Amino acid sequence: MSDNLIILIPFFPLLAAILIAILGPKLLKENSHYVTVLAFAASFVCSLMLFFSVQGQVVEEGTSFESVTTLWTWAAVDNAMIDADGHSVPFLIDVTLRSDALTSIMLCMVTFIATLVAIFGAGYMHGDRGYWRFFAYVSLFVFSMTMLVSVSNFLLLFVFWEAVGLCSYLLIGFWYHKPEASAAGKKAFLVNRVGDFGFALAIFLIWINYGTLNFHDYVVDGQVIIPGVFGQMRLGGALPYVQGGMATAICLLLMLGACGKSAQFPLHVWLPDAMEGPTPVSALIHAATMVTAGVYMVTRCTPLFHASPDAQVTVACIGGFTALLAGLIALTQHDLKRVLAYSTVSQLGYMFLALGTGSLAGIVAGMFHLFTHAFFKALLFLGSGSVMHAMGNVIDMRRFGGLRHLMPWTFRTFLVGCLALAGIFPFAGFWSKDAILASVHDRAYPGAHSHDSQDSEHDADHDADQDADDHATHSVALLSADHAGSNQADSYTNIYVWLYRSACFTAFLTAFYTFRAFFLTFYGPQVIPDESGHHAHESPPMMWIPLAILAIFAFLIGFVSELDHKFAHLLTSTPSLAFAGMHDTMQPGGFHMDIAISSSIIAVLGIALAAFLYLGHQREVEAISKLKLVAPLRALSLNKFYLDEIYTWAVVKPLEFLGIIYFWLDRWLVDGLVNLIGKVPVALGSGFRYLQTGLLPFYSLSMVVAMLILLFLGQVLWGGG
Amino acid sequence: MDVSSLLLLSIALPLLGAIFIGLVAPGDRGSIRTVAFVISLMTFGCVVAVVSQFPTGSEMFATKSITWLPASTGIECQISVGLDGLSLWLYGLSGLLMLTAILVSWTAISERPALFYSMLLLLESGCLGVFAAQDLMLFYVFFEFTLIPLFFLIGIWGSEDRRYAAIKFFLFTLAGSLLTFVGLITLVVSVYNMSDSADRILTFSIPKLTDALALRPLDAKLQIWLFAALFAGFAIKVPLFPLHTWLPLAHVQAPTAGSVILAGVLLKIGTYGFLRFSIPMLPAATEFWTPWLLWLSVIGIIYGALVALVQSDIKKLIAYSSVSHLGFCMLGLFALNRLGVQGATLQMINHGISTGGLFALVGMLYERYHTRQISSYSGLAKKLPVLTFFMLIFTFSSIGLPGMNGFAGEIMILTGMFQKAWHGAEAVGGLKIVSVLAVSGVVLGAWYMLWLVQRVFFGPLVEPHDTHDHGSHAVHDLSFREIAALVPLCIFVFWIGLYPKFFLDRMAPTLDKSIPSAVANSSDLNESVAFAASKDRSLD
Amino acid sequence: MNGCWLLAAATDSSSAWAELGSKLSGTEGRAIIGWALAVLALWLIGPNSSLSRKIAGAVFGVLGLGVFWSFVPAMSFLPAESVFLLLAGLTIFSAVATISARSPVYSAIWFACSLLGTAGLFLFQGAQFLGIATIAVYAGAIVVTFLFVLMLAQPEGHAFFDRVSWGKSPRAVIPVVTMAIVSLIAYQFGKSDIRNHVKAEELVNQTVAELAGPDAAVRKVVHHQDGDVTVLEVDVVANEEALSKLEDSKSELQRSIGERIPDWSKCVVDFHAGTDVRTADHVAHLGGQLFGANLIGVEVAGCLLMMALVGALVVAGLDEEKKPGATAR
Amino acid sequence: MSETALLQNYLLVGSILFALGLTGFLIRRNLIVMFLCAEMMLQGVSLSLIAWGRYHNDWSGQMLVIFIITVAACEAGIALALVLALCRKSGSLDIVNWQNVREEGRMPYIDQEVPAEAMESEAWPTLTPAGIEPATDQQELYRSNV
Repeated sequence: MSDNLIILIPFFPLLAAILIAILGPKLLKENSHYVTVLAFAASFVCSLMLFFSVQGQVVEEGTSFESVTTLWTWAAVDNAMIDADGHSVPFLIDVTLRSDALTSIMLCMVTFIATLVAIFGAGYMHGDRGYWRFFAYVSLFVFSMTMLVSVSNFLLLFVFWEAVGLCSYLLIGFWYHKPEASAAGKKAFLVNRVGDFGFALAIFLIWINYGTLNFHDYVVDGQVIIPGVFGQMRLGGALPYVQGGMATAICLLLMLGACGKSAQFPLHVWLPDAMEGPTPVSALIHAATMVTAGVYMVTRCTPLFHASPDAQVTVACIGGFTALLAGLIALTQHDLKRVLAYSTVSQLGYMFLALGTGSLAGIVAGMFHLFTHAFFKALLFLGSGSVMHAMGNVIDMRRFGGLRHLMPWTFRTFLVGCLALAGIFPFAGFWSKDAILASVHDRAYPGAHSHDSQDSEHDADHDADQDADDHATHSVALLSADHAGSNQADSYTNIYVWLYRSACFTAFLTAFYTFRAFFLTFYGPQVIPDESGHHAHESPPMMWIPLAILAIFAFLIGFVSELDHKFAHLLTSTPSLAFAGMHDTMQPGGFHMDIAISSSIIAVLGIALAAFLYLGHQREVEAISKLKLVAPLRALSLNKFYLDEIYTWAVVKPLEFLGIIYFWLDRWLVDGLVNLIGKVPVALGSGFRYLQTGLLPFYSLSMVVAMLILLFLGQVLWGGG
Repeated sequence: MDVSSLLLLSIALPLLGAIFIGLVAPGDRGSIRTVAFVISLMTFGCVVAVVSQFPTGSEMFATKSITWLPASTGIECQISVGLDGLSLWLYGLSGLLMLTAILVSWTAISERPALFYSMLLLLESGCLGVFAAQDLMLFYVFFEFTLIPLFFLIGIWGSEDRRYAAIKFFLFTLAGSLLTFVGLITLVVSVYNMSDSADRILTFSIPKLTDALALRPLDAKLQIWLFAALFAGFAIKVPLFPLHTWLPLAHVQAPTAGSVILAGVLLKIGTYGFLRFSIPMLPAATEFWTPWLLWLSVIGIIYGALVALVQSDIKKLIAYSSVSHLGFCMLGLFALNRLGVQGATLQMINHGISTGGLFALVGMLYERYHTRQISSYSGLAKKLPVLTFFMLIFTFSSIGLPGMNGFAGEIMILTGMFQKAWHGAEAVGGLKIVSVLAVSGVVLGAWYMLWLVQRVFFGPLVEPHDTHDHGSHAVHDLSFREIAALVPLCIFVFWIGLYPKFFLDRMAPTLDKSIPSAVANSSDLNESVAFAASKDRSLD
Repeated sequence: MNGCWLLAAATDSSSAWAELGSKLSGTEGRAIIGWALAVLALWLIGPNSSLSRKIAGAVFGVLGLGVFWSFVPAMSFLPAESVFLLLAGLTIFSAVATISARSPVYSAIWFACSLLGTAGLFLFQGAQFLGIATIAVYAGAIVVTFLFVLMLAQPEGHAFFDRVSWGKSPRAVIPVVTMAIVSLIAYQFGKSDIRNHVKAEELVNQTVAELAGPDAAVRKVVHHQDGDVTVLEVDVVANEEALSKLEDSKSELQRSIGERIPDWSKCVVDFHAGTDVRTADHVAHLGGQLFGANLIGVEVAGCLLMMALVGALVVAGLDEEKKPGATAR
Repeated sequence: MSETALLQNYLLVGSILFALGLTGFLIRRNLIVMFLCAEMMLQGVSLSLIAWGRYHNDWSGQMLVIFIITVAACEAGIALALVLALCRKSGSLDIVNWQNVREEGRMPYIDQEVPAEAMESEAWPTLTPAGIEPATDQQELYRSNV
């Protein structure tokens, strides 16, 4: 039953996309959103059914469950390669879909948020010339995303990886007449392409080392012909995973692909510019679904990452650093959507940090944060969308304010979103961020968890203004507690310690900039930009109802999933998470009261600071920003650490310059050489021209001389007679 | 009418048509171009009939040979034609692209249409002939024959300095092909001398030569020289890095139909030559030359992409992009394993389709605005949405977006290359760099194509200045004819993208035969055969 | 005192001289010397040189001729030799005079003399008809026409171009080139192979003369190397019994040749009956040949003459608008 | 007297004649003298031909000489007609006048040293060219009868 479900889920959006594409311009025009919403709802229902059937399966079998259905063989080259132990291995790519816990969770999340965004989009995009085009692209996107999470082959993962990139290119550049939009679209696609470059390299290396690109085992009447990369045989330990340098190389290249897609440190520059696209797009693609593809891929490849610890550390470092960097940049942004964009980058950094810990608890926490983050970030983006809708497409926070009375529903739902993002107690963000902090903490201080009771004294209040060394005292107290011999007493713990500290500081930053944006938008004197014209009022119900639903989920989802670790229990049943190696790592589920308290305190501090600075008249803000010490930092953060300029200067300009040189070289050297060869005969010809003197005796003399030379040669060479 | 005579008919038809149009058919442009179109349709019909009846297998199909030199002369040189896995799809591609070429030049050509269409049909018969020829001499005749019509096409109907381009194109290719001719003749003669059997005859038939050389290869030193001679002619046709300067010039000056066929088919003759002659017949030389050629093709990829980045003329940009794409084909060819070679052959077809389409589109743009400068265009999507739609499809197909044809070829080539560089016996350091650089070509490819699309089609609408005054015929979107020219190509773009197995199965047996050395010399082939055999049962 | 010094110098340098001499005496040496002398002669004799230089040139010319003549074996029969020398001398002297004569008229006349010499040589060779024909046709008709045309186009007074040649360097280069032809041919004669042949022929003539006496005459002797054996074919015009005598004396002849000529140690002689060009009724034979084998040639020559005639008329242009006269400006 | 010796003598004389003719043809600038030297070269060749004819006991030598003579005759006829035409056109018999067929970039040949006019140049009686009625005046006629 579950296999034809898995086919239906991507089929509906594809059908919708094709229908709209064909009928859109002429027939559907205004009401093409019905097709999309219907399709998304249908696929959401199917994914729910799949979710419950998978959950049922998991309860029964207890360990891991996956079912694979093959549609058709994409390409088959038999005995394409002779692998290590002499077998000739075929290059066999089947279009196969798999349904297991991880896929079903992702599918539910994607389809649910897509449906809400589609509804919101119908209202938001009302009256736009390319209305049908928008819904065609969104349906195409959801089709690619659903296929991406459910496909069971690295190559096809790469295929839909780029298909999703294509849809984001089309959607970012939706208003193509705006040069910035099309430039942003191009930038997004190219940066993703750089990521895909790494991903492609990883795929080739996997093909060489594992002889196959399938996740699952290729089973023919019971006998495993080709063991998949995450097939039962390999997970069960029958076949070893590649270790050492090659494993690290593969994982780092996979990480490069993930960075490209999930906008992590080196390749995050495209996400803030992607805000040029329509806001529902930002909500769906650049907050909830596409950017999470990287996290999904890293989770799927946990066995590979497990095989090389130093790759995991790199993932954690990249995640931590990106979170910190994005947090710092978001502090001073004055464009609401850009603030949210940087917050997304930061939260994704959190997820990668969690995955980087390498423990089962970390991975589950990462995925849990992904799950909850999708809801409240979508909520925040849609909220900003409705603000933009009301403010006549103005999103610059300096040009409007005090909208709490004007847009009550947006105000309330936006507040819920901010609270969830900041990680305040009952809201979803609290549970998932707490889980991440806990996993990082356990990874940083392996033995600390067992002495739960002693940590109570360190919840003393401390002022956020003090810089990081304050945290040092806090951690020293923890260090003093003796560490039981942790099983991974390796050298990375001090890195994780620093990562844990930066995570806490980032949590503080998150709370601060979220509520800074919140207060700037909704509090203070009511200012309405003149572009908004007549309709500066609450957005129609079709737009704020999805906001309400999302708000409810943002409020409840954390608590419900955390109840008796339902989420963790289901997720660990994914094959690639349920292999031997993972059992001895930190198990999920331990609720750390001390971490929870400290993170809540940090969050409250952040909010208080934001309130202090931004509520009422913001004299203090100007004062601080003028300070000698703060001004350069502020400029640095405002200009996104000049990363864009650095990239342009370091990569784009040199390549273009190289192109110019090559072109010059091509024109003068290579072409010049060819023309030179062309000129040689001409030169020779003109040389002989001057032999024609016009004098009869000269000609006869030359004749005689030539004859003599021949005679002489005859005489000398052949001896004459 | 059995298949082989159909094959022969498909080659002869355009020839006769050309003569008919060129000399006999009176009447204005309208009737001439319809006649030409009907002839090319009939040829395409024959081509499809032949291709559809191709049984998957490695031996020659639809072979027919008419004795040209009587046996008494002791030379076996016949007009023998036949198709096998390798030449099947290229043969089909030539038929297909001719339809596009004729449709595209419907309104573009005004002076001397009769001569134009006869030249085009001659070109088609040349292209079909080259791929169908199974006799060395016949192959060389067609190999040269394709040059002449294109020379006139570029020379007469080209744009501003067409003569220089035509002459350069002709001389450049001719010089190379003469060297190749020397190489081919020495090949034939050395095979004749080598065989000590009593009834040895000087045979030109390619299958016999290949089998003879497979049995007893020539000595290494001679092979290396022969390979060099063949390399000269074929490398110029495939524009391999140092010998590519004629291509951008020829493309920029050629009329649209000329560019479509030149990019679509003529460039493939070079790679086809390598795969038909150099690799199977000269294994030792291939081993010797492979590192050089791999480096040259990678340089071609990166160089082509980077130079394309700074072009100001659309056609030149696309021309340099085909230098880059064919660098990929050569890379695949000289990866010398099944994946690489099949990927390369598939990539030849993909490149033909996508670049053919791109040139057709640029032609249509040129027909409307009469300028190829990128700087004079912007935001055309608003005014020409259908053209932009097709442009996007072909751009994404050419940069190898998954789900379209470019991706299938590129992935197989790169996997093959990686396999050669990182895995197995000759995992040499240098080759590793080559394989990584090649993958970066994919990124550069996306960069310049998207830059082109964004610069020309998106952003605020700016039309070239001189189009406003002659408001006589306002610039309108693609007409039905133009769409009809592009749709068949789109069908193939998605067909190969979504289901390349259909094409690979028909190619695989022949290509495996042509690179036996690559797989054979790997360890204990027999053991793997057993393993594979058990699997064959499962696969089909 | 200086005498003995001279003697000492002479003795110790004599070896150098001897060595030089021996080297020069070789065929190459002689050819080069002859060549050099001839070139010097011609260089001096040019149309623009004064009389004294011409005389000097003549002297060198004679010396060069002497050297060249040393290549050629003298004919055994003295009177014939002297007649031949006389005729050859006449021809060559008048040829040189033709070139160096300043006025064209003198050149033409000197050319006529050389034709006479040539005719003599023809006769000496036994080609009576040709000798006469040369005198009649060549000297008589052609050279006279030349004079006739000269008079027509006669330059009043000596044209400077007759006196001046092409300036310094061509005058030097041209003789070098032309005389090279002669020295190359002379060099051929110096080859040992040909000299052996002449000796062998002398022997054959002697034996034939001794044995067959008057009624056998050697017409042609040809030799060719067949492996290490040299085969000598002799064409003899003789009756049967003379032939038979010759046959049986062949071995003895071969022995004598063997020891006389070192490198023809193994030699085989065979006699053939040969035709004879120098028969009495020479002109009858010539006519037979002319109208027998070469009939077509003769007819074609006839047409050629007719065409040349018409051509000459057309070119010379008899039509009226070209005023005759007024050529002598 | 050995045939070969005779042959060699003749060949030597023939080659000398040929060489002298060639030298004359190259050195002299007067059209007619050049043509004379050409004839002389022909003579040198016919000498050799005759010698070979006799040596090989063959008539073809003599045949060829006959043809040489006929050709020489034709040649003389036409060549002299041409020379006349050239002379009429260029005013003098000098070959240097006929050098404008040279490559246009090339410098013409100009005589550097022009020798002084020889003092003792005999004054040839200027015969009235053939074909012109001499101007006769009565007084002249009268004297001739005396």
